[in-house]
Amino acid sequence: MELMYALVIGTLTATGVYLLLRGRTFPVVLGLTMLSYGVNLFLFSTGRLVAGQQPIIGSSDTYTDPLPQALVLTAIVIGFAMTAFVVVMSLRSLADHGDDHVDGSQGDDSQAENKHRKEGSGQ
Amino acid sequence: MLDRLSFPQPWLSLILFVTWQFLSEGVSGGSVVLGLILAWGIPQLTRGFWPDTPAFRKPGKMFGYLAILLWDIVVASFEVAKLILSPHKPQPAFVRYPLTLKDPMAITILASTISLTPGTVSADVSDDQKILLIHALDARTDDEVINSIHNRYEKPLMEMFQ
Amino acid sequence: MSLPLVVFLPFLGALFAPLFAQGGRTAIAIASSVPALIALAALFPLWPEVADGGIVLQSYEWLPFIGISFSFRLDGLALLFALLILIIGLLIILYARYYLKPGENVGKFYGLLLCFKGSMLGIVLSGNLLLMLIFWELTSITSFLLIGFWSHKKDARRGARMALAVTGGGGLALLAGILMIGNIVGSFELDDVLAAGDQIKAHSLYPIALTLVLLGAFTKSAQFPFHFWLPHAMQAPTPVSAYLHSATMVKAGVFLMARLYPALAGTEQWFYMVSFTGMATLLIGAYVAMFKHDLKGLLAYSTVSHLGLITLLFGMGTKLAAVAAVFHVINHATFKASLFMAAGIIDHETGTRDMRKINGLLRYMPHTATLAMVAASAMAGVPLLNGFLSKEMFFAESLQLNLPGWVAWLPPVIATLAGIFSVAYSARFVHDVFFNGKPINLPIYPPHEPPRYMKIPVEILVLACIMVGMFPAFSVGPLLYSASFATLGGEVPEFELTILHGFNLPLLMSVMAFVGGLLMYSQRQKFFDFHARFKEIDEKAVFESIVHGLVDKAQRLTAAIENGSLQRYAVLLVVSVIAVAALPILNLGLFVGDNGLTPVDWPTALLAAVLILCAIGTATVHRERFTALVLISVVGLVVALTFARFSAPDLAMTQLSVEVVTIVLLMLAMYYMPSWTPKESAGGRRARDILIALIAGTGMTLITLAMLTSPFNSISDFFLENSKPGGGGYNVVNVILVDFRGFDTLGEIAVLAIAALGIYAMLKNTTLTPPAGDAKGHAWSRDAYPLMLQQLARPMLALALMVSAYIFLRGHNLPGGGFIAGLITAVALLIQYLANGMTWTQDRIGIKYHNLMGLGLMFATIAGVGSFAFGYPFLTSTFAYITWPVVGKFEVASALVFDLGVYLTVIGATLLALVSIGRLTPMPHPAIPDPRENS
Amino acid sequence: MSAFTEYLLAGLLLLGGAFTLIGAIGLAKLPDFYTRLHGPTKATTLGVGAIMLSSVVYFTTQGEGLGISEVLITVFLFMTAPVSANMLAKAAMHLEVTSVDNTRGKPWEQ
Amino acid sequence: MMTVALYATIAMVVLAALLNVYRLIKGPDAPDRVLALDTLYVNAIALIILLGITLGTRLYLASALLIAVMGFVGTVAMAKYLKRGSVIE
Amino acid sequence: MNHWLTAPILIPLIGAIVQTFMGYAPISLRRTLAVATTLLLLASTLVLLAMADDGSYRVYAFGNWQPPFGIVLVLDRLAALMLVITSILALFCHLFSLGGSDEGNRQFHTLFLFQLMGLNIAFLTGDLFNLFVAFEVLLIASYGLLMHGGGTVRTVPGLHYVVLNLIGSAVFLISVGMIYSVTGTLNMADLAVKVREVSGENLQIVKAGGMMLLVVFALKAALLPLCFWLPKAYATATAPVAALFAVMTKVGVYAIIRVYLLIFGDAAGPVANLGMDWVFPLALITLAMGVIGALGADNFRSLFAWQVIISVGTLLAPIALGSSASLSAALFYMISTTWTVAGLFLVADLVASQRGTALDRIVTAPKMRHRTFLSVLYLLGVLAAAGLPPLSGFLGKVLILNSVEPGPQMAWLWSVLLVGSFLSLIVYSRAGSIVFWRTVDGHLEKPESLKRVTSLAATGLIAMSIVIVALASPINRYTEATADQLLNPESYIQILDTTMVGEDT
Ligand code: NA
Ligand code: NA
Repeated sequence: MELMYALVIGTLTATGVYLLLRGRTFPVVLGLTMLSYGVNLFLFSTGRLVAGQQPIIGSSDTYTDPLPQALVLTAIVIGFAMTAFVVVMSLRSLADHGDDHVDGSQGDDSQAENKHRKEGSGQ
Repeated sequence: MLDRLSFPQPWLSLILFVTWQFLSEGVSGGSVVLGLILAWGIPQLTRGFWPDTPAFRKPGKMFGYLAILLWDIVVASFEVAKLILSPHKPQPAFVRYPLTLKDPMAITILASTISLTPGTVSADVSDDQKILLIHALDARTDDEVINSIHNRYEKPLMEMFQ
Repeated sequence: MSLPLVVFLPFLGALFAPLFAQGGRTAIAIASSVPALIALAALFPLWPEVADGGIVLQSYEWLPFIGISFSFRLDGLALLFALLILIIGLLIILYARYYLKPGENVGKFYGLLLCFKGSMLGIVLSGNLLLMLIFWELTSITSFLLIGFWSHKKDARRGARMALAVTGGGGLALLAGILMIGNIVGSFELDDVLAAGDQIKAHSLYPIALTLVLLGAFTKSAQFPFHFWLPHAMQAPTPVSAYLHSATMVKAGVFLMARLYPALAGTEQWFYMVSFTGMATLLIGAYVAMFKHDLKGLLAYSTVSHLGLITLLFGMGTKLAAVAAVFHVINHATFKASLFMAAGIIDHETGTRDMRKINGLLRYMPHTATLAMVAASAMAGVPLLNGFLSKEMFFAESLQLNLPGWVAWLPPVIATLAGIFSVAYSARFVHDVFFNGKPINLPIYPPHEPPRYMKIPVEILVLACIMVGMFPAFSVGPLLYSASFATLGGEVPEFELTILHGFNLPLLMSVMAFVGGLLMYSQRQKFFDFHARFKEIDEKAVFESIVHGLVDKAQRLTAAIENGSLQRYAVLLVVSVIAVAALPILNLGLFVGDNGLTPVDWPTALLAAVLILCAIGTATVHRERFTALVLISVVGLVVALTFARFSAPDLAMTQLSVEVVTIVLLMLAMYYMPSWTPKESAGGRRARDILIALIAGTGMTLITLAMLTSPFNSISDFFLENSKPGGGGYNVVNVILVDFRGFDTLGEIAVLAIAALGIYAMLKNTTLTPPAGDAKGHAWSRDAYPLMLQQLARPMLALALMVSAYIFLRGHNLPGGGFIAGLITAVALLIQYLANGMTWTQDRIGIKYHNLMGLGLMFATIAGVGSFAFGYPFLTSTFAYITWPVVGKFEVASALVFDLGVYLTVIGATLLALVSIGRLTPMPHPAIPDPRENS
Repeated sequence: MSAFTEYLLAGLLLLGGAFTLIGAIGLAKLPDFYTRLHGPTKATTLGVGAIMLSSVVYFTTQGEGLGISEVLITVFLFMTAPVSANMLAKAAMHLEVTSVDNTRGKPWEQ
Repeated sequence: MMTVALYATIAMVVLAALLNVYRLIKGPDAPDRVLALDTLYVNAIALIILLGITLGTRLYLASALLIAVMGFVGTVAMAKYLKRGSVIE
Repeated sequence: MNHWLTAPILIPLIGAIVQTFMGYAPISLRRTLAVATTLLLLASTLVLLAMADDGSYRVYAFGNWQPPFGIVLVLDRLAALMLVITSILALFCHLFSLGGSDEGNRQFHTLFLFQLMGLNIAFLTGDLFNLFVAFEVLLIASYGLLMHGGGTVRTVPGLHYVVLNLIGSAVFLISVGMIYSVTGTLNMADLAVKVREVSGENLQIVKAGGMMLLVVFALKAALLPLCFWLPKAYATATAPVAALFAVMTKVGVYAIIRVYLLIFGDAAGPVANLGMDWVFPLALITLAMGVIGALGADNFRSLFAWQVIISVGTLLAPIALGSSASLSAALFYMISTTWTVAGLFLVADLVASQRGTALDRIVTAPKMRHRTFLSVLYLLGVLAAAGLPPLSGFLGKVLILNSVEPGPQMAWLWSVLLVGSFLSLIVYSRAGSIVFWRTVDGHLEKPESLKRVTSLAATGLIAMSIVIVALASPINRYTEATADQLLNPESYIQILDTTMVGEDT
């Protein structure tokens, strides 16, 4: 079970990282989401894997570690807020540049550079 | 003012009260009190979202309707299962069902019923709410579908909602 | 107190003098003189103490932890320099009064001049090396500002920057050197350092420290190869040139050598570095001076040359040479300052400094001409003038050097050669300016004598040249003695200050220099032709092009590295993580801990396979955005099931509800985005990214495996034990969230609220035009509010509210809680938006989401602050069991108030964020009016 | 647990599982989107309904008292599934997702 | 017997989920995928109930209830996006 | 338990909640309340500074739960110092914003106060996961602030900043998970105890986790090669935001000091001084990169943004050396550089407001109306930034130079630092001479007079470099004591024995 679980986390990390490194905001958002799935599962599993030992007092004889669960819950909520924010940022970037490239224009670095330089000091 | 304290949608309140009892593990003094509070409070909070309360005349008939529906689900399920598992190629059809019902809620219940009974799915309601487009998985003729729906479901609904 | 007073008065003056600018140039000149006059008055009584080598030390603690103290120290050397600074400073103030034109910013000028004077006095009077360094750098900065005084002139700006770069940079080297010396000696107090000469010279860091200190000295004193800044500093107003760049600041370098002479001199390193630098500077300066057509240029290179001479003298290492060096400092300051002033007068009166235009001025300004000719003679080393005396001493010393073989000839030959040049350029200064026919195309014609008082400073200085030249022992003898005493740390050698030492070799050298110089000047055209063959280097242009080149390279390098590509930055980040974790993970390898592996059950395995498949699928088809979104939703769903599978019902619920809201969020966003990602990464980059991803994934796999199979103990037993008795709840996760670690949750809901506010603010004035149809070219449907959805939305709202109440209330004891309940409510309201549209729904929701969030945060905070009243810390929870008729026994927990805060914040934040996106389109796009809509 | 309950439970479970599976087979096997749309209604209606029922029976007989919140789950599914199907069908028709040739009365051909 | 039936049921539901994933990946059209996702959500309800029965606890029921109440919203949002573009207008 | 410890968190929190409700109140009222909040915060942090100066640790256990179980705030000298640095900075930035940069949207003050709350939590918390939460609070607020001000220039740098930090947050969580999975605890003091007992394969997990955490902090601190998000983000942010962000990198530095001295300090056995051999060279390279970036900068704001990076390198090099003297020196320098660079960002904005379309670009432009005033501010600011006498930066730099023992490290640190200063000198004199001296007579409409409040705020921050010199002795005494306290984690660990309210002692 542990190996399988580890593979799941590895896959989520790998796909998350790959997507993060793409050039458009949408796959980056997907990558962040994927990575946070992996992270949440990982953090969750630091309490080790057990079935049927939910930390509700009285529901079982032994209980799994409740702390990682609480941490993951916090992490999920924060992750949600962050995802929402980054999605909106990509919309804003889309609105500002008419393109959803992470660098603001069609990935033409030099052009982007020039544009920044010109606008950099403008408001 | 008194209006503010009443139950604006008694049926909704009743449903909510019953739902609460379902959710609570067993009926108790506490669950009744809380159920009452919620059954009163939630319709108050959400009344703005019901611009036109459905014209619900004979709610008693709903129980019979549900019984028919459950039975039909079971029966039809087996028929459809057979259809899926058999190599026989089905004869799908889009059927235009002329609606007699006027109340939007009634139409929705009818459309849902049609979707829940295996073999038919409500695909669309026309803009003027006169035609219900149904997709049937295996239908020889349109009339067969139209008649069975009309007699089995729309009639009871008309009684309830007229 | 008197010494600090001497130093700080000018600074005080700098603050107040500009206030007199309104009163005209005379007023401010008088005001600016006050500090110097007070300072002279303050120093006068101290003379007896230092005359015979005594030291006046006035020390105040300042920053002992750095080693800096307000330590001021007066000895002969310091006094000599202080007098030069103060007296010449006074003359400059008077001179500048007439030099500056009425419209100029005299307040700034005198203010800066006084700042400079204070800094310079600080250098010479500091009894602490670090304190001296502070003043040292201050002179660089004030000099920068003074050179750039006429900031509209390009050359002035460039000259200023170059001077700052060289002298400020040298100052940094000096700082390093001083810190090393301080490190060696254990103190920065001058007394300690001077006493520790042997210790310093024996230390292994001595060569480095010496080099660094000398770098400071050489740059400041314009020694070769750092001499180039000085001529360009002549862009400053002439009073500044006269004061800073001939009489005082450039002497700071030689002062430093004199100051640290006992501590650093007397070694071979010192000898070679100092004397050879001095020799080179002496020669080069004298040579170049000859060819300058600019009056101030000639004087500047002459200054360079004389500074080289002084340096060479210090480098020789003999005591008499050091005395001669000190002597020449005085002499050079007097004649060169007067020459600069004369040059300034000529510039002032003719409008040019070009010697090719300026001719025969004797006729027009005989008084000035006389003064200048005397001063120039002093510069040339004509007997009976001060320059002659120190030069004689120099020649004598150049013969005394104990050098092997032919090298022994080098100093006297170079000395004589430099003497020849020196006579030649002095002759040029006299002849080319005051004789040599008639002026050519002077901007101001005819030139006149300057105002009476403008000449007074020159007269005084020229008088000094003569006095010293004729009555050396009487005029400067005592001062020179005490200064030499201080320089040498006692043991002043016998020296005789007479007009003539008799006929000896030095005199012969002088004669040779004189004859040779005049001969050379008479044959000047040949030399000019010869010199003209070499292309003249404009150091300023070189400096500018170096700086420009640096800037340009830096820009290119920066643009190449910081190229604005998120992909690069992300790769750097991910690779950094991999790099630092690689070694431990490699050590770990495929490690399985003591707990071993538990058996796999195949339903779980199949679901894991689904997850892996869909995750890889998402990465594979990500360019097809909608499909990727559906696939990743499956991943999210399986993650939720995983939580359920491994005993985390709360997490499963949280994950599920967040998942749904996220899908809505992404669908909202997708509307505006292209539905297709263009293929743009080159194959190589994709391969690289896949490799990075695989490494990262493998690393996580190995860590997870090792971690999951290893036994461990955590603090969680405490939570399990105390959840009910201490927190009043059976659901330990919830109790952790609202109680044990409630503060985390407070932060978490703050994050939600802030995110929503940020989103709202970010989209407030943004509009996005959505595409007219989907990627395949279908125009959007006109059916905005589907009937069935609309009808379902109504009961669902009531029912979902009920469910959320249920989830909320049970949360403390069973899976659930404020967060999940909040999301259910938010989703129920979202359904209304989906079914009925923005305006319709907004009209029916009575409360602004901002306020809802605020309310939520308020509840959570109040729940926390409430415990203050009972003397308990923030967020201390309490609960009680109450029994009511009918209702029976139920629990009231303060944590519920906190959870209510969570609930409200979640609703407010989620809806504010999502609705803000929904609002992005300026107008609702062509939707048919809804016939069913009757409200 | 009495034998009857056990048989009942087993029967309900297997029924639910079977119909869930059949629905999925339908989804996988049926020829076009509109026919496939029928598959999930099997999973939702009879399949999940039967499983819910088994859960009710199971926990009731386990002596945990009458727990009937599963019924609510079914009710919610019954309320929402038709709307999902309706929305999807509308989307498919709008996108002109094709149906098998022998379909009668294709709305986009009229 | 009950256990066997339970595991058989789990097997069937998981198999059903796999078939749904097959449809989800295969498509061919977006509505197919969404339909498959929607069905997966319903399967998840079944799985959670079955997990509860296996573990003998009702603690997971609320998760199933949650899917029943909220799960369709994702489907609706996706469907509305496909058809109308604007999900909230 | 001393409720004062919560003041730096609760004051901005309550202030922010009030602002949330007041979205539509008149701006003058919102400003008054917001600045009053910041003032109150400043007062509270000064109280805490006075308390912390006795050298003891003050613990505040949320919910009255004994550490390591509950979350604790721990006030020590370092925390108090960071709080004061931040609140003074915040006050001036906040004042500056009243000049009009808070307009545009109604969320500015709310976000600003939340930002302060996040920062203060980060400085006070004694819990590793709570530190994560604090980071998230301050980051999300900073995202919002970064985007404040409209226009399109900020979007892309903002997006980069957000995405990189999200990756950073993910890595943070993984690291915390790894460390928890071995030690089973989150309280930093408890971690310090538990980490010493780790052995075997677990050691590798802790090492990997610790190193990954270092990367996260290095990202926040903008250490090379993780610093490239910073220049454009800071250079495009609204002035008070950019100025406030001067402390954002210091949070990363703070976290490194806190975590790596306490948990992975000298006493941590096999994981002692984890990662510090990476930090030292990277810090020097960062410094060099900062100088190169500054050389290439073509406007004031990006110049000062690179100065932020220079500061980071200058700070982290001595911290990596880890001696008491070098830590103290770094802290001293931190105080100076944070305020100075922030002040320079404000000056840049004032300059930009006076030069028409040239803004703060390093090009010739019409003469400014308040050229003398601004050039004096600039001069003082860059002197302090470049570490030239007689301002605070010089003292900091001398302390740093003096703190390193002779050896190769000294050679490296001295050369990089001094050559860096030399190049800074060239950069700043060039930029200043072009902007302030090289003017043309353009037909620019008479530029508006500077607002009093913005001038005051900028002057205030720049003047802090003089105040620091004036107070150098007490400040140094404090930083020395702080360094000693930091190097003695054993006393920090004692916080685990704190008695709770209502408990018998
Ligand atoms: Na049907
Ligand atoms: Na001439």
